[in-house]
Amino acid sequence: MNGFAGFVLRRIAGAVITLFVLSVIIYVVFYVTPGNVAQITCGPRCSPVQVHQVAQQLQLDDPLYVRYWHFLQGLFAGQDFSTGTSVEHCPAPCLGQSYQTGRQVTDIILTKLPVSFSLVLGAMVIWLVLGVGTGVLSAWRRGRLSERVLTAITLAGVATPVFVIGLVLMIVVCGELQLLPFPQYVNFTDDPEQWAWSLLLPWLSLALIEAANFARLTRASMLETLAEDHIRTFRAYGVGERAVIARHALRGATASVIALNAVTFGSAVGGAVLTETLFGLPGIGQELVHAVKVVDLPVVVGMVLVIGFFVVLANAVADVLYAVADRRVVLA
Amino acid sequence: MSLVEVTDLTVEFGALRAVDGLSFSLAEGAALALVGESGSGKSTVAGALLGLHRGTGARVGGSVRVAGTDVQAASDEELRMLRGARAAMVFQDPLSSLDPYYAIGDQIAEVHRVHTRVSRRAARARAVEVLERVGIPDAQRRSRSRPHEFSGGMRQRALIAMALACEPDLLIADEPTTALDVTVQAQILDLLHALRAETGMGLLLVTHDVGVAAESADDILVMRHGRAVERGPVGAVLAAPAEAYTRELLDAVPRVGARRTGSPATDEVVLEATGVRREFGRGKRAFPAVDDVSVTVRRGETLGVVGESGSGKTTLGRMLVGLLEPTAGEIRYAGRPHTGVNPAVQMVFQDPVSSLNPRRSVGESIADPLRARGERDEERIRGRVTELLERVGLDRAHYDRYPHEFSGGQRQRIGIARALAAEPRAIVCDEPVSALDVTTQAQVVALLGELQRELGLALVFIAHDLAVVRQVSDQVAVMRRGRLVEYGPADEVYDSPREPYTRQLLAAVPALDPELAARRRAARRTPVAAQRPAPEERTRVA
Amino acid sequence: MSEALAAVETAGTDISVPAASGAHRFWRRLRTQRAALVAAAVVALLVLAALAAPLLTALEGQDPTTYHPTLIDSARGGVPIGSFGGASADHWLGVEPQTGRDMFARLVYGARVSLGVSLGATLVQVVLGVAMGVAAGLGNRWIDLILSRITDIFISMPLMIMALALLAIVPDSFPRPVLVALIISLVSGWSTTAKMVRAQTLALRNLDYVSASRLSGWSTSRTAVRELLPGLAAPVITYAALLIPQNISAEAALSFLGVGVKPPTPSWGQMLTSADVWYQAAPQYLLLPALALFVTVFAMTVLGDGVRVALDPRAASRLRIGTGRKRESRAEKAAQAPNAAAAKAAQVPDAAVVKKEGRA
Amino acid sequence: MRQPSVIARRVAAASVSLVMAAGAAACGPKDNDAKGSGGDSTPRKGGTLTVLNSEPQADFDPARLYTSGGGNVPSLVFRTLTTRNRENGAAGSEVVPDLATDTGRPNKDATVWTYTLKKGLEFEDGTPITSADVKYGIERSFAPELSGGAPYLRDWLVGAAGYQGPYKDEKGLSSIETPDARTIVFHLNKPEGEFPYLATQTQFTPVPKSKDTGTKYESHPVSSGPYKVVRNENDGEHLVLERNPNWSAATDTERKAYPETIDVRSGLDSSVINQRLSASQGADAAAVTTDTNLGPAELARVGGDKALAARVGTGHFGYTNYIAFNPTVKPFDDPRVRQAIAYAIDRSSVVNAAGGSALAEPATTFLPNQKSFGYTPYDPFPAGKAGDPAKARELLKQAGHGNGLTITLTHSNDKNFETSPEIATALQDALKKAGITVRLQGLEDNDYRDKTHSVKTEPGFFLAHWGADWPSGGPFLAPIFDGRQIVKDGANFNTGLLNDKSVNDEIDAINKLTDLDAAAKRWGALDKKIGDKALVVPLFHPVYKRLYGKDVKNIVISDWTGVLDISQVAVK
Repeated sequence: MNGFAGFVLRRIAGAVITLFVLSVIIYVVFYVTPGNVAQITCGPRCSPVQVHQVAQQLQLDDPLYVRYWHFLQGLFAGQDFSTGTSVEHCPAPCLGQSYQTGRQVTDIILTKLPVSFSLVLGAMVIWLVLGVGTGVLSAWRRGRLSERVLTAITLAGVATPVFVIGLVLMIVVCGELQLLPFPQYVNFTDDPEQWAWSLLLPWLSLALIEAANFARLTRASMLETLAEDHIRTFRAYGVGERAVIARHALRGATASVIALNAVTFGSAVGGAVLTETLFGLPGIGQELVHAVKVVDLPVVVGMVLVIGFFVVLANAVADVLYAVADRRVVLA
Repeated sequence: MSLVEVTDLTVEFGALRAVDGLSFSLAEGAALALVGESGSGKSTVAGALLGLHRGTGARVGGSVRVAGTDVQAASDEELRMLRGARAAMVFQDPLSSLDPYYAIGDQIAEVHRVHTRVSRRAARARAVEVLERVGIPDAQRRSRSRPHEFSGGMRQRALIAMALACEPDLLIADEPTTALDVTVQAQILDLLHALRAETGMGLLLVTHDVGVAAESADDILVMRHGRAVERGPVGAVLAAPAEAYTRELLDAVPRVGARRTGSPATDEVVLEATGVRREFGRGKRAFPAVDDVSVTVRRGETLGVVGESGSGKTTLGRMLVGLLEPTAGEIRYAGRPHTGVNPAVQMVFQDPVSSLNPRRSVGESIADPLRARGERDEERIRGRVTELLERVGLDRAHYDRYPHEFSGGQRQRIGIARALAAEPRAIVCDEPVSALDVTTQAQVVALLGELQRELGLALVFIAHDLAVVRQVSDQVAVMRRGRLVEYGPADEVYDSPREPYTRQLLAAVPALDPELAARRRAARRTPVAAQRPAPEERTRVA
Repeated sequence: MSEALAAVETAGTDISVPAASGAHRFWRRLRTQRAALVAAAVVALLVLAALAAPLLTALEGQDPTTYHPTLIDSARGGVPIGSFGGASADHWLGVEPQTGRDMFARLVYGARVSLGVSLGATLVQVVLGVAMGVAAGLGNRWIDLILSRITDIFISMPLMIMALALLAIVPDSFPRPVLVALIISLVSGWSTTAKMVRAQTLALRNLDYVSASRLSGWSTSRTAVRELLPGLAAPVITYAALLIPQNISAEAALSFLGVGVKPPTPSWGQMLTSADVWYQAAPQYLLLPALALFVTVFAMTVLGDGVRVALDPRAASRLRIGTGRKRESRAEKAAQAPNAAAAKAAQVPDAAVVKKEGRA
Repeated sequence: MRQPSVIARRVAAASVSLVMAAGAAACGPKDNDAKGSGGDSTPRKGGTLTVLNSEPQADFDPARLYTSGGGNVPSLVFRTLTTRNRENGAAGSEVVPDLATDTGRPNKDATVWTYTLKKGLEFEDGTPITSADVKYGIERSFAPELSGGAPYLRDWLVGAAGYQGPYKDEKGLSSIETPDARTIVFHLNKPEGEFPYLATQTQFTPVPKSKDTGTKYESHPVSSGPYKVVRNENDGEHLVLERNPNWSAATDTERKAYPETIDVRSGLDSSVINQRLSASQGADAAAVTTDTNLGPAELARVGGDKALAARVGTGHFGYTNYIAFNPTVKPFDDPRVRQAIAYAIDRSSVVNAAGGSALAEPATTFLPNQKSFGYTPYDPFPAGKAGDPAKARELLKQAGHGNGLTITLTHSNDKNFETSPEIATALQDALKKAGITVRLQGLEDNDYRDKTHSVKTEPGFFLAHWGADWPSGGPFLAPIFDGRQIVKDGANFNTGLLNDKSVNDEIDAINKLTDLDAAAKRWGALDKKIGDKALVVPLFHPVYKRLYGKDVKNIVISDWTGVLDISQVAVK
């Protein structure tokens, strides 16, 4: 499996470079964004003296490259922070300390990631079932009414922004019909059942906007496969239409569905900002948007790197899965 | 009663009438060959026998009875029972005809279980059994491989195995060997023959190749434009064709015996390859497609390059025209080493479809070399192009037409015209006729010959069809696995081949005379296990 | 975007049997699909409405910015007075809560921004994507490597964040809609397009007619322009048709984060953003833009599919039985294609896939 | 004032929220609708009160908090020397003793203030609270690590300007004396009659030096109030407070502390909060919010629903939204131009943009319309409800802009409604009638703050707002109009760059007064005097309308903070 090992190595190397460049870009971009960090941290009524003290304490007066160097040091060697009363060590990989709250970025990320994962994992199940299901049906009942309706529904998902879907869902399901309590995030570790209930609506809303892509992809690849010669072979050998669809046509679609799924997952972990915001899920996306607004550079860089990591990872995984699902393909 | 009873069959796709009032019958255990050029509707007939046109919008008229089932009247259920169980079909392209995602054994087992109520395990066992029967070595293990891990020949065997799975009374083979090399083709044809002898099933063979028909059928039915032209016992029809068209067809078939006449060969060397080697892939995965090959082409001379798929003949051709750089060795043009493309050395491609840009008028395509040379005067360009069009036997009015409006043969002529536009001294023809019907083949070959005489072109003629090569070549190079097996004057190579491989190749060429074919077959009969696929024969996956 | 998906991106157009030649063929194929034609008509109407916004509003006698305090109930949060959001002869679709601005006027002017932004963004994405993709596909290993790396970097950038940051940096004088379009297209979409084009290029460049053009003495760049680009048209157009809806919703999402186009310029995304809370009090305020958005996306998608089918010869010849004598050579082409993506390009069908930050 | 700091630190990521100060507390409804639903049934101890907020309690360190009167949730855990009077309406804007026995004993020129702690005060761990703890609490608020509080201590205490807190400077502030464990004395560098108000802020919370963990302290601050922190999940997103056994009601007459547990959920979307409160199912029946107003959309619904309307608490917080001019920028150097704009303003459409007459009251005075601020009604440039374009044109003609005028209005793109694009477009529309073309310059929030708060970059014409640090004219007028508070190299709030001796002197004079009622009257007069200069044009005072759950009883909304006071609420 030398080819595979080589592929993994190349991908890792690529990912490292990508993330490195990404961090530089973010540093530069946020270096030039307006917003006096020290003033924001200190509060608008802070006197110049005070602001200066804060700036020193956060090492904001250092030139850009020095600050970036500190960032790299923290990443590979760890860093020490003063709480005022004591000094505490932040072991490598240390992404630094939030300007706003003084918390360690790694801690923040670790508290936020489970939430984002809970959201995306659950949504994934739904969008797969909904999307692939729709895709199969519409490929099978091509041109019939049932297909049009299904397609319309999934498209409605794409067309309607999640903050609309989500809010309306909540108002109707929780407010007017009172079928569910309003979602209120609960840690899985605290109460798995409540966790699931609390995430049901977020899952639905997120899944609804993704499902259409899967439906489209499934349908397209199935139609493509149905046009292939080997389908003709099995028809010519008296294999029933159901079996042809289920065994052969659908099988042909799996490779690309898997690939799409990996990528969707990767980008949703950090990308479900609106969903998280609307449902008050303390996830990566929401925190990141907040951090950007208050120019909390360490948090932004840390989170962007984590998100970037997941995207890159997802894409690599997509390739592997793709190759596994479709043996004709060799990774290169 | 007979196995197949077709009366007054007509099949229409929209306006096109593919089959027009065709009637024939096939007795139990008999073998009938449907022969015809592309568009004669022969494959459509094959499909009709299994009712494959249902739900495709094709209109089917007349009646078709197969193994007692009235295909027209049968319910979907009855049809399914017929398909595979009593009449099985073997398709042309074994790669695309098998599901790439499942192990071959499983695919056969699946089909088997559709028709017989047996356990998964039993079906799997049956699959291995039939695979063994069709001569897949180590069937138990190989049954777990997927199609792309099989060579072309093995795949075709697998398809036949699938057909055998339910012991059908009728085997319908649609161009079963068209995609295969001659040697493999011979093996497959032998296999079909053996199976018939053994199981006594009927065979309906659909092919464009009269030779193939001669090899493996008792009766022959020549088709044209969806109608039957002539029918009768193979021997009789081939020996003394009653119809003009049949005769035409037969004359067009190139004979390995036919030597080349009146070559304008000189000894001025135009194109020369010395010890060229070309590798694909890097590091561990690198393999040589061409290895240490040296050839020379003189003015007015034709070098024929023969070899089976994967022998590296195309790679050699592309190096000669400079589309590929040799990894080692050098290409010399008129004595001077040349790298990169050179208008004086042109190429005619195999696939008439992909060799012309579908979005540009053929005139424009032909004008390319002129414009590239810096010609700006539209008048002269148009003049020259129409001149060329007419030269290759097309109409000056074709200038503004698009490729899809032309037949395969015409497109190949356009390709030639484009090559000529560059006023080349050498043209490399990569399988120029292998995608064409025999009659068209003959015309194109003739055209190339004329042009060569006129312009004293040096030609390199790459093909897998030995007969065609002999027809046109002065020198012949036989290639195998990237290396030159035998290289010399055509007559020597063909009449007294030194290398066993060359002999094997020649022996595999289908003969038009059934008796000869039978004798050859006897001679060829070697233990099935020996027919292992050559490694490079497996389709590579980048 | 993964190599795998790059392949997934590629439209169903079968590369070794090149697609439609000439507009007339394309139209003939398109005409056979009623759904696609209806969709095309709808899109045309929308674009017309957007272009003719001033005329239409003049016809109604309103404009999108004038306040009508008298038409709303200030004591009740500024909900429009009267049923159907205060729809009347003067205000065909009623007025906006809190301001009393004319809904119809805002809707048609909003179409300008939403369509403009999404079409503009799509244009940039396609141009950029094709340029990068072709370059990577034709260039040597190093060019390919570097360009692919750049593409990856853009792919792993979260759209929202870059949008927030960039909008703060870029001077206020810079026209907002253009900026929004640029951000959407730069941070998402083009990179996936590039991957797709690269895969297609790798597959296309092996075609004989490309070789032929090189043999006739044309330079690589000239060959790329004359022989490759037309071949890319099919997949690219198809993909573009899929990008447009994605871009529309991206614009909406940006508005939601307060970084969309600036008031008083209306855009559907902006209307939706401020409307979602009004779902109960003034439904039409939410439903009108939502409906507009849905119709647009729906039409665009259906049209996109239609275009794909019209450009895809195989789609036309689905399920027909043919001798397909040329398949072997095709299979080999796919096999010899330099990498997995290209190999798959020959097999894998299309799908709408762009990054999701824009919409989730 | 607290407002911007809070928003700057905690911009609700992407909600259309009408979020006001996270720390803000309640204020007495003019109409005493406080006994809305359960107000009249007698409150009992026990139960769990749920608080649904959009802004997480990110800062829970008394040093970092910027609150008015000690905040709402914080004041459940932090007791201060003095505190706000927990009563409905105007009575609620008085200062009352908390830890201290009285509101402070000044010397005659009000530069020295002395406090005595009550007996029997204990921290949650049972250790007694001493004056040293209060001193330490104040000192650590000077540490750069813990910045964020109000500027007054630094400005008023002797020798505090450059002080960097106890971490860097062991010996502490000499201007704070603790002669014994119960007495604490403050030495100010100028007379400050309103010191008792300042003593309500959380910086005056006792912090035991032994328990101080610097920046980590906020995760579990040591309670001196009726509740202690038992849970603080990711940075104030989820707080759980339980009864503090060592708090004795005997020493605390202000906080009722009926519920056993208080569960604070934050980071919620404002529209979701209001949906939950109106549905009021399950735990939400005993829920309130301390930071989320009813939006106009919800208001439209509530208006049609009697039962719902009965569960709305209305409050007024001392707060003014206004137009600010920079007279050094042309054409705003010409008072006639400023006056013309003042006349052209259409306050009704601005009010609508701010949520309608129920959520905003048109303002003509800079001071909030409450007695405690010394509110004296005046309207120097009567524009009526919808503006007086004619008068405006006339003034413009005099100023030489007869044939129209084009100006740029700077505002924040942020969606909190006070400086939002919505208000700006409303103004744009109104000024059109007076022949003034307004170009909108929307800036990202940080950019907007930097520009408007810096003397160098301050635009000529922009939207601004100001909130009360305590219900009095002092903190409302001085930072904006006191010439000596113009900050050249930092955050400046005197946007009109007014440096008028008579104004400055009057401010000093009032600050000497320790009779707050007398002071209030003179603040009102001063406000009117400044108003005539048309350096600012008041637009509106916001009104807080907030839903609470079915089972919530004993609603107290003081004029000090404008929202219901958690310390008074009962759920049984």
